[in-house]
Amino acid sequence: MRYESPASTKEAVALLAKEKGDAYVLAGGTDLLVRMKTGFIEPDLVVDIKRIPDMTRIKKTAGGFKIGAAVSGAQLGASKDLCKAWPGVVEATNLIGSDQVQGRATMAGNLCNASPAADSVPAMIAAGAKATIVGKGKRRTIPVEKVVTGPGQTSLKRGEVIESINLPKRNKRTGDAYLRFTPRTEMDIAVVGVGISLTLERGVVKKARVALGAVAPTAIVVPAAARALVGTKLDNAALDKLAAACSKACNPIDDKRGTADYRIRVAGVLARRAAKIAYKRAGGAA
Amino acid sequence: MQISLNGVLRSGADGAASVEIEAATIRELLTKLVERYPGMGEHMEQGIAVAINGVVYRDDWTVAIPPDAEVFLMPRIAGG
Amino acid sequence: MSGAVMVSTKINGDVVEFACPTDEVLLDSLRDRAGLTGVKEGCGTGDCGACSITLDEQLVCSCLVLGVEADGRELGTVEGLSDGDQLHPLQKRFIEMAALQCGICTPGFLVAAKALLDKNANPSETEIRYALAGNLCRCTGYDKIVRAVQAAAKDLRKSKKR
Amino acid sequence: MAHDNRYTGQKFQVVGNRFERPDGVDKVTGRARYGADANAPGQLVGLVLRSPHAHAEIKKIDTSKAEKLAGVKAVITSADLPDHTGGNRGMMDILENCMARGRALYDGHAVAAVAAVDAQTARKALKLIKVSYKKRPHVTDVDEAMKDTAPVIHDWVFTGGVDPKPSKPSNIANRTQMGHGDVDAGFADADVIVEHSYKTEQTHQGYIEPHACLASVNPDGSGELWVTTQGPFSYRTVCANLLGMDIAKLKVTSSEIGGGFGGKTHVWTEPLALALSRKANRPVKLVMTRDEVFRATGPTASTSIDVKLGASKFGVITAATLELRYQGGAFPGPWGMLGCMTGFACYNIENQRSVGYDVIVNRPKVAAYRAPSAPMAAYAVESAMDILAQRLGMDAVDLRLLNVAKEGTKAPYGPIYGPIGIEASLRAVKDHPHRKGKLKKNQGRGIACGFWFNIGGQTCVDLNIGTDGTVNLAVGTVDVGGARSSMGMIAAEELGISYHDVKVSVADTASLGHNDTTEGSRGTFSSGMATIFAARDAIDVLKTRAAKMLDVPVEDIVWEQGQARATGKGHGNLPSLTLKEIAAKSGSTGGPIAGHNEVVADGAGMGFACHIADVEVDPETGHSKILRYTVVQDAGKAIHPDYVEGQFQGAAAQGIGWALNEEYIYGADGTLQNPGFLDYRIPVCSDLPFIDTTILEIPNPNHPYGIRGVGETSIVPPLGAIGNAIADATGVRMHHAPMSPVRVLDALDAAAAQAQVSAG
Repeated sequence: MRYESPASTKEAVALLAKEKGDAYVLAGGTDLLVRMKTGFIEPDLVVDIKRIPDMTRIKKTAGGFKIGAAVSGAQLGASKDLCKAWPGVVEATNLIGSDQVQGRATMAGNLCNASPAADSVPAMIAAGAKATIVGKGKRRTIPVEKVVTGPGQTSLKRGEVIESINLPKRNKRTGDAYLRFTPRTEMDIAVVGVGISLTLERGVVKKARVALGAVAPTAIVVPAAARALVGTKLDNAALDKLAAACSKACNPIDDKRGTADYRIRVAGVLARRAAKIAYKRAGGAA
Repeated sequence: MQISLNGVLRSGADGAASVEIEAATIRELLTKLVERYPGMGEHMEQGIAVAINGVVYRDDWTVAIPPDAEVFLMPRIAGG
Repeated sequence: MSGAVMVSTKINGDVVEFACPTDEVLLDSLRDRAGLTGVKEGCGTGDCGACSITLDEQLVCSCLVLGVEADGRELGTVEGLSDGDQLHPLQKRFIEMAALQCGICTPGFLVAAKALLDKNANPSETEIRYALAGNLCRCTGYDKIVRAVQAAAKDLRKSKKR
Repeated sequence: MAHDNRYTGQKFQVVGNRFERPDGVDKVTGRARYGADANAPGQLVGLVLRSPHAHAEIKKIDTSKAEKLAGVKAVITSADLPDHTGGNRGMMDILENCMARGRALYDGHAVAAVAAVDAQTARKALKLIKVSYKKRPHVTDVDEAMKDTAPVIHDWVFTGGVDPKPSKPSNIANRTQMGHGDVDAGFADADVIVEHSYKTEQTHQGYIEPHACLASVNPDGSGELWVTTQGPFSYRTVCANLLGMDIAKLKVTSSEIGGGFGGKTHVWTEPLALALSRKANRPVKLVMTRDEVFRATGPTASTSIDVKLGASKFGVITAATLELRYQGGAFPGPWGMLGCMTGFACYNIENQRSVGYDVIVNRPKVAAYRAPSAPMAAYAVESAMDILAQRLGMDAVDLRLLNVAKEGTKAPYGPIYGPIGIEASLRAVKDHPHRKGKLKKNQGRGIACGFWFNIGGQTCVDLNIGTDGTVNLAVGTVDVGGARSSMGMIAAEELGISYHDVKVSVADTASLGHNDTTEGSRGTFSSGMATIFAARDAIDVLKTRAAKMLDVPVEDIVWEQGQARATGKGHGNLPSLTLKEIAAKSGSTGGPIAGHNEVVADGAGMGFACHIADVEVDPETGHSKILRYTVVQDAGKAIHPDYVEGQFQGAAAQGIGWALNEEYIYGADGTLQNPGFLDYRIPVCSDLPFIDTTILEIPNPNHPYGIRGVGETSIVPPLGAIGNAIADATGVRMHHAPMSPVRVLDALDAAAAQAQVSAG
């Protein structure tokens, strides 16, 4: 196995493009190294992007935030601006593993690992995050929900790497939240995850985005759930509709972490709870 | 004296719940028991403990058995 | 050992150089090449925290870092906690308050607890419990560990006031 | 017992205090050496190849490519482990479990092993070993395995304990029955009868240190084994037997042990490491991965249990029965029997019967896990007691007190109890402030009792007094939770010196006589007893030497508070001699001063506990949170209260994990789905509250200090206590542990549906 730690995105892309064998990008490594340890993968080349200055920074831009692909959860949590703007996204990312894992794990890595249960993904989708992907001589920006195509599968082409995750500028009346269910309080994988972002106008939901994790092969956007909230003040009827829409959108499996029935049921429960938090954060009366 | 057998050990004594044996020590008791019931040998191999008036003895066969004592034979156990 | 590369790093303040295969995790490099067996392997997958170290002052699981990544970085392990012959207040309190039984998780707990107290001098019980959630202990039920961290935090606050 | 019962009203100087442990500094500085922390010159790395199938015939193992790989020094299969067991079926089971012999019996069963110059090469070599399997039908569930339609795993297993002897092989290895009285008459007398079935899933000890050893065997037939173990002497005997070595020529040194809880009482990969070393003629270090620990060491049994209680309207239990079905993995075990012995142990029940079945399935060979078999039986019995209390409109503690076992009560396994602590535990719980704390909506409180044996067994210690008066104490029981402190305190107490003048070590097998394994809560009980006698032996020597120094007859010397004093006529002006003074002159009064003791530490007491749990259940997710937890347990005498509390808290935490989330999950293909700490969910720090403890001291009359073992009992009550608390919070009874969110939500849904049907 070759290990490279380029100093620029361009160099990283060139290395990945040239490699004939199995090449992997090393961001936080909290999934990659586990897969290497268990013999699941045997890379020929590992490209460590943590020495690329652009990839390790959170930049405030005119459009919002540009979060380098190698930015760790701990860095996100330490960014006051980001915590204020997108608390749901930061909380979701900070739920991944322990403080130790937070020292390494990245949103981009969480995304590219393409686990249906990735915590940061529904939150990013709800927040309208986009991923900037760089390939040889090409840079493209796509919505986060277009990155993962199936369990362990992404739309990234050979030689491409995510450079940054971009979050929009927060509207004053926007609030987001992410909740997940796990049997333990920490160190666990989501059985169900719900990310919600709401924008209000005089207490009425104007815009909503709802995304679910761990209930389908990929994180899913649930437009019906969003529609259930738009035009309401988050009354009980709206929350009931939200819960029903979320449960209906689920296409889960039975596995070691939970049953399909359980996931369907709890998706609705968590959606209600997350919506209330997002509503409050958007300035709605609790 | 009457020697009671734990359920596990009864198969070695033709299913009897208790047997009459006169013995002054654990050693004498176990020797006589196997003489009379060769089937007990297998249980002895696996380990046996003797409770005399509620005190459990595992290894020390020199222990004296007082007259009128409650004597109970049970399998040996281990733990975590 | 095929495909080994030289790594130059600073561990507990000392420059250490070793050659390691590119696919070797830092946990193994620390134990087998730097001789720091205080760093323990409980799972190798980042789920138990026994291999906790600091990497450029950031708390990490050394089983989730490649040895080669340590090149040019500064590492901190349990072996570097004491100041000369003076135990760190966390170490003292762990012994005094029986916060360890078998002791295999202790190095990881100490490193993680120090990382917490470096950031937060006066953590609540809940903050301590969540900050240490990445460190598994199977002997103590965590009771005496949390109490020892509380006591050490108090000691450290007092010594800083002086 | 031959010794005097001085325990009553004993005044202790040292015992009962909270001293710092001698291994503390090593453990907080990273200097302590565990199983994986030793190295030897020329050492190789050992790795094991394991079956990916639940049950498969091994048609062929081709190791030729692996052997040819540069850097590979030895490859072994079962062919390298010839049968030295001499027809001993138990030893054969151990050998076959260490490495498959023609058949892989469970997912993770070892089939081959390699030793190579480094880990990279060893990993490569494993991939070059080609095994051709022929899959066979498998069964992993205990109830399924008992059915006539189940695949029969061994053709040599015929159900024991049934008459007439069966003619066909079966997965039921044994049927055990215990009890006394007339159960049918008892139930006929009952006003109320409670009858339910329960299931518990398989759990693992979950010690944080994986099994690890460093083995070195020489061509001259001698060898050394450095290993993390609870029983170096037993490891020595078993390994020597399996490898055809002389016991005395194998030296086993126990490393610091990173947790065991029963899982390190048996050998797993150690014989393989020795066999690899013998073949390669090089030392071999073999460290298990966490995945291997889960798949191929000795978890506890999963069970299926029926319980039936009958009581008078006043609450007196008139009859009780248990049917217990325990799977022991791929080999027979004693687990059903232990369930029978412990299930009703807390109560005085005139008419009782327990029937246990030991069942073979395609899972790893079950080992002891802290009070093995007792927590599952207690889950059923303590749940049933709670239901009975409700049906009778009685307080849960009062019902238990009314039926509590006391001195003189006949135990389920036959004998009568001596003085025991369950009544005192229940009374302490009844008056505990925890019971008076207010509960909110969705919160509930439960109590449960628990019992586990203590065992004694063979023990041997050496005590050597140096010329400066400091003392070396060598014990042979492994220190799993602070026992070195306790032993040092006991020696200091007897000798009348400072705790800080005693240094305690765990000896290797070449330096001390045989000691039974540290299991069955025996360490402090038995080594404590031997330490007392060894110290008294040394005092006899000290008195002889003092007599020489003072020139008086030894009969005139008494030993008081660490000093020899001459009593009797004409000795009034003689100075007292301290231990230090006598030790300083030992060279000229007869040589080194030592005490020794070897003993069969019989008369172990019984351990009883009662716990209180407060739980909050989220009715929408089924998640249970432990709000408050209290342990009351009888320690006989707490030598070092910190470590006694530590045992209570640790055992309770393991029980809580079992009650809520820990379980082995097998797929339809019979493979383990969650062999890691991510999905085998032991409690993390943020899952638990502080665990309150009350130590009771009801002395064991058969120990000079009144000691009872304390290590295991408190893992027994949590399943019942938490089940009862969940029932109190939700009105719904859980019959399946762990009571995970999915199971609780399902039960809440089922109850709601039932209520609707009834209402409709």
